[in-house]
Amino acid sequence: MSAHHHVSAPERTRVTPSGLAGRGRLATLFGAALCVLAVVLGFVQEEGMARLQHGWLLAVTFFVTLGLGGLFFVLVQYLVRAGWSVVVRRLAEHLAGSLPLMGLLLLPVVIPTLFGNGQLYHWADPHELAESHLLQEKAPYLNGWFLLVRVAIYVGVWTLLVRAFNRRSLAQDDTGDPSMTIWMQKRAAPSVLAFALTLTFFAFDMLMSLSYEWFSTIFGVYVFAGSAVALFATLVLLALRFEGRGELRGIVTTEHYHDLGKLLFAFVFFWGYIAFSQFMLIWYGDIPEETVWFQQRWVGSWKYVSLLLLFGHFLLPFVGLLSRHVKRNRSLLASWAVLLLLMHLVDLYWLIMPTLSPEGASIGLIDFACLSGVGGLFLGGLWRRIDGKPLVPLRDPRLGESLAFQNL
Amino acid sequence: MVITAATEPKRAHVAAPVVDVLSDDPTQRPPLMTGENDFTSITDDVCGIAEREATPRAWYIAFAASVTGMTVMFAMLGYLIFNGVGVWGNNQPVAWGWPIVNFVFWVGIGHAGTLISAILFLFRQGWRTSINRFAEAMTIFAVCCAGIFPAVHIGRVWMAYYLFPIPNQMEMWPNFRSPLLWDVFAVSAYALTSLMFWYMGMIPDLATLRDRAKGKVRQIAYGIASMGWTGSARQWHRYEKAYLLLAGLATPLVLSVHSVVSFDFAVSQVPGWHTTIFPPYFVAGAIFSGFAMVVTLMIPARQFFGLKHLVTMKHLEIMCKIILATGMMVGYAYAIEFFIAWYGGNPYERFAFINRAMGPYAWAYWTMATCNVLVPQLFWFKKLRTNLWVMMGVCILVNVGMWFERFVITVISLSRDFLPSSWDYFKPTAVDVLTFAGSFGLFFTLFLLFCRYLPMVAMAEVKTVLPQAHAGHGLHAEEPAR
Amino acid sequence: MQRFHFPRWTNALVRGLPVVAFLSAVYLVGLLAFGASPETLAVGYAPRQPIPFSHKLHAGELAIDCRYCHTTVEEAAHAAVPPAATCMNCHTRIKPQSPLLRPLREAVAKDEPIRWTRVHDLADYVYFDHSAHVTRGVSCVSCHGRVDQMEVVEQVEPLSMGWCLECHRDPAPNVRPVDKVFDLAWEPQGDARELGRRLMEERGIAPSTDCSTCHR
Amino acid sequence: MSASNLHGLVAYYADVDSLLAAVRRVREAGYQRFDAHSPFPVHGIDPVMGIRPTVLPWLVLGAGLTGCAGALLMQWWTNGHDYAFLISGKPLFGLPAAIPVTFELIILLSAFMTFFGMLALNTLPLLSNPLLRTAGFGRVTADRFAISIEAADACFESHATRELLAGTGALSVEACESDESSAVVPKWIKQLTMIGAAIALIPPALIAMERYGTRTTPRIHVITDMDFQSKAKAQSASLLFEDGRAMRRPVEGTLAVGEWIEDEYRATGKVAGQLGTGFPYEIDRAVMERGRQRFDIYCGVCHGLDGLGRGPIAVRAESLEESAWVPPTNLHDERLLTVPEGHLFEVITNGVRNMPAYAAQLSVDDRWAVVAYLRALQRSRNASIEDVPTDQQRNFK
Repeated sequence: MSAHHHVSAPERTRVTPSGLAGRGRLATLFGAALCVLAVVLGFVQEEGMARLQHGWLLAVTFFVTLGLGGLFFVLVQYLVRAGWSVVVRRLAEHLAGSLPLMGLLLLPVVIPTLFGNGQLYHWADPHELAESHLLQEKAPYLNGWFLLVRVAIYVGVWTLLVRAFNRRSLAQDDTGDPSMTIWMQKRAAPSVLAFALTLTFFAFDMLMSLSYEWFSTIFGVYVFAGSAVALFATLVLLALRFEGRGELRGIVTTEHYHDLGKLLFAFVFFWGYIAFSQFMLIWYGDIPEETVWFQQRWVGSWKYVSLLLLFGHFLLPFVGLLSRHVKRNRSLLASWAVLLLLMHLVDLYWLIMPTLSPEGASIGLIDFACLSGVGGLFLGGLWRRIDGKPLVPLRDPRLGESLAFQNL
Repeated sequence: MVITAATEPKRAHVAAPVVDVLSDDPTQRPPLMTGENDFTSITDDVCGIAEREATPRAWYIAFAASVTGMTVMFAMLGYLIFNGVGVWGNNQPVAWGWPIVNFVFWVGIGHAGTLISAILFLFRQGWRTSINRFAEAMTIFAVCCAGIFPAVHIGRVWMAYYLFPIPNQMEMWPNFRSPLLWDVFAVSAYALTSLMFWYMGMIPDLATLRDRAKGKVRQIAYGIASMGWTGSARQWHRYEKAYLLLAGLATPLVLSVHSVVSFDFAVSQVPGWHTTIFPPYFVAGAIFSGFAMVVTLMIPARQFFGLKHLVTMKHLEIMCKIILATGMMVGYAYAIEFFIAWYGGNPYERFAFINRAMGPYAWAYWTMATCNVLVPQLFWFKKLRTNLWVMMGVCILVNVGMWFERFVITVISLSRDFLPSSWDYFKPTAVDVLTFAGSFGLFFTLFLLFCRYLPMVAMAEVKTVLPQAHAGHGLHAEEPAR
Repeated sequence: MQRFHFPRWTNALVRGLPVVAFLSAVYLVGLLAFGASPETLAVGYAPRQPIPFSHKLHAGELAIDCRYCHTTVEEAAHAAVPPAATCMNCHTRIKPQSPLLRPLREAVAKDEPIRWTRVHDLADYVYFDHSAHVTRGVSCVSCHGRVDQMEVVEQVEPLSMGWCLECHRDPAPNVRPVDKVFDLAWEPQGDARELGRRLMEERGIAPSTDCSTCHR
Repeated sequence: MSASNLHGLVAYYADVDSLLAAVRRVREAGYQRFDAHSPFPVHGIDPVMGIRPTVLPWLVLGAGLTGCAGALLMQWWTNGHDYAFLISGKPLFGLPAAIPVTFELIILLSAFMTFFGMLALNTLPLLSNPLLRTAGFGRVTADRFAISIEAADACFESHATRELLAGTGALSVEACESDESSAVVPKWIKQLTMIGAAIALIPPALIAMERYGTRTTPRIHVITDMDFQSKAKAQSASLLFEDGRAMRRPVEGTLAVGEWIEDEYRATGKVAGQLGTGFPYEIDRAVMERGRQRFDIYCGVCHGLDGLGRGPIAVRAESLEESAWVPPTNLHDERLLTVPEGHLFEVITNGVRNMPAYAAQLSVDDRWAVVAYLRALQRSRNASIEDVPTDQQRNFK
């Protein structure tokens, strides 16, 4: 309804960041070096290979879920024809743009399974297969080659989607052709479907199958909820970053932060709802093959990680983000975003690491090396993608609506 | 004693540009309503329905049919209460038969109203204003129908107070660890909150009816119901804050209600019931069936009461899209359930799902899958989702499918319990069938009364989405409405 | 037509409505609690019997032990009402012609039971076992009151589920030495609860509060 | 129209813009007690009117916290404390299972507070309002906008205010007259209330009569088929059998499992048809205690606890001067000291002369226990110091 307030489109040069490419290259180099360091440490340290694989999976999944969050955001904005979000959509597009590379980085954990290395995925261990009747039942699905095919499909689908949407969005900056938007609106619905299926099975394959005896139908939704929280937290932080640099100053306003904050709040609640559903039903059903998974996460210091998630990922941010005042205050919102991004990492850590150190939570040097290594590659890619392209979809037909957006 | 300071300006009738409400053109937002609407016309159009002097014959015919159905239901309930639950088909091993199926079915239908009122409100979806009153009313009537089944399922309805923590001679308390008790709290909280939400939304419109009422009875009735509302800015201020708060409260509530309903099944260890995706899957299914019901009722209602310019094809199309989306979610849950049943490796779980698709109830399962997953696929095509007949057909089938979904979950899993010697094939009795059929009578009776005497469209809210409602509109009067 | 306007007093009336609603709610709840409680419904039932048998005379003044007539109370769930023959142990020679005892004589002559009206009648879905209680030290008096002082037997306890549970959850005050179970006048020396607790410990009394204890 | 019955002035406007402009003017003119009226919420009017944010959200937060604490306390107290009952191995109070109800009550209480709080803050319901009597005001809920200024405002001056409003582009300005109707609740309502209150006293009075008296009719049973099930219970009546008894008499000579006693002497007190002497099994202290207890219950009433034949029944019969009464035997009679034990057993079992049989009341072993106790009782009257165990003899000397 805000179309009455006419706001002129921002100038291209003002909203196009420059000088990020160099920083991006630096980050890539730094990341690559740390990745090498991680691998070296993996070879050198005792039990290092197992930790390397776990740490690598943690790092890659963290950034893949960020990318997936970005993709989800982009798709949904087109699906529902949202107007308010146009000014932050480009940031999400760039996040999604990391998916092809991050997807490729999954290979180091997939390939070992082809050779019977069960340090990460125990189901890949031939001894395990020989001994476990349950695993033999699941072997048609849980085997290295099929996993490779599936991961290729996931990454392929993501790459296709990212390319299709990002390319058109960028092209529109030049042409202003509304048919691009129409094209994407039409394709958004089937794309969301493909997104949902790939994300679900990605979650099953890469995370749930770490404990191959365990299963939960809601698991895909759980990972999705976490990704969405991480996405909105990242969007807030990125928007603040570029507001600070100047590209988004006066474009992303308190109103947009308010809305991002609302969505962040909503998905914090959604994550809590899904996590509670999964936990409560398993707790109540009390079937050993299911409860074992939560039991593992209640052993030793894992208990505190679980509690940290309960409070840090749900209760505290829920209360903290309840107030309208917080959502409209940049620094308060940013603090919660930082916390939630961190909590998303803890969440994934909590999903992945108990198979490595069942006796209690532990962090190794390799974990840091993996995380900062993959993070360097991720950031490097991100900066280079952002560099030289307008951070605002300049000629998006709904840009005016977004610029003039007011929370009523 | 009136001083006229300025002459009343005549309504400017600018020739309305022909706009396609279904346009996908991203460069402009199609209007939410068609034709020339202003505050006066909306008031007249909506109030006109409730103020009509002579009730149309068609209304009487529909009302008579509904009351007959309702009477049949109450007769069946009386028979049931007099004779006991044995008059139903419920027995071992299917101890939860049609009553629970019907309960979940009606509660599910009752989800769309609050969703439209609350969640779409939070999402700033202006189009909801045309249909939210209608959908909220539907919610409340559906919850009324839903509440009947668990209430009579306890067999001795006069003992229903055991469900609440009321001190009693038994000196015992309800078991709060039971999901059935959670249900009691969830459904009661939902019914009460929805009722308050609905009623609060109606207060300004009831005031409109009060101020226009001709007869003394109506003046008194609407006068009491509207509580002396004067539409003052201070009242609106608190009213809007309250509306926002209620929307914020109703949103998690609506999620929780069907989640809790799903807990009834999912906390157990029955194969086919104990699965973690049940809460969101049930919620999606509830929205799915609720929207289908709204569309089913809306199509004839807008035609019959002349509301086509307020509830446009666009409204119906959006609802069809939501039906498609939630239908896909339900289909997703079906698929994941099947996959995990295999992946989990538990032979009982595997059997439960193979039995669904290939056992004696395969007909029910495939009816469900067809109606819920295949049929809504028609809505991918814009031609079909904007065709009233297709829409009507799909929505009715969706509700058939959703009834069967509950049937599949409840009956199939129970009919094949862990002890093969007690396996049985569930057959409903005539009482089962007539009670369920009659519950539609209750639903439509309430609904027809609502259509006849209450504001069917939230006038005050619709007015807020008119361009004239915004400050500065006068300055841009020459601009086409957007 | 003149519009209808609510007169000013309606405002005052509306103010009063919450008070009236509150009072009505309190009234209704109170009425229900007062009227529907077993203390109202069940206690005080003293039906007329075919023979005006006086427990006060027999069990009180003559000090005949409860078990003289209710022979099965220690072995069975049901505390048997004596057959006519038991009455005739004495009444063949004491008051053999009393008109009050005519139903007794007729019953004996026709070999039919006397149709006593049951005073303490639990619902049929309750399974109460007398033997389980009296052999563990729960006296007759705990449930039936001072029958030895009753001219006409009357229900003095609610015998409701809550009332049963009260004792099952906390039996100590009602547990006494087994040889004092049929001594209705017995009062514990000192603290009844303390004594009960000791006896419970000695004899391992731990009453169940499972549903299936009474409902099977 | 006198100034005294002027409640205020109402000015009407055609659209939102003129309303907003007018509100601004009125406020600038210093008015406090005025309000704007519109058929829908006008956005942006709050700052113009100077409306401060409502406290409602805080009230709702309070209600929500109350709901949370109340629900948790309720569930803990009822299930975890007051009625601790283990069900399917779940903890008495487990947080996961307590969350659904807690959540629902948070929402429910918050929703109540929202709805009723909104009404209370808006002082609704307020059915009588001078504005609602004002002729033109009816359209404000449809398609008109209005400003009302109360005469009670400090700045209010009938003429000047009217001028001000007229100058704001109002379509018209209308006087709003005070409501002159009576503010006193009519007598008939009060009378009805009194009558209602009086009638309300009747049910408690009836209940009190029921509660504090005795009655000969049984309690009310709502659910007769549960309270009185169609099943046979001990000593109940039944329509199924001709004799009307639910309990069937066993066939003559029926013995329950375990009741058959092999030893003829133990079972009948006779050996080969002759009354026997001695006891069929060893008498220990427990048997003696049992015998004493049974003797006191069944024999003592006539024979007296001391066996002298002066039991309470005998005393009573004598005091009634019953002609048919035959005094009970003194059990310390010389004759009884020498009869064989089998005789005593036989008498208890089958009765003798005026004494009825006690086989129904006393089991076989109980009868032997009574015989044993009787022997001890008799002995107590004829004992010598030699009968006392040697280590205790000293106490009796």
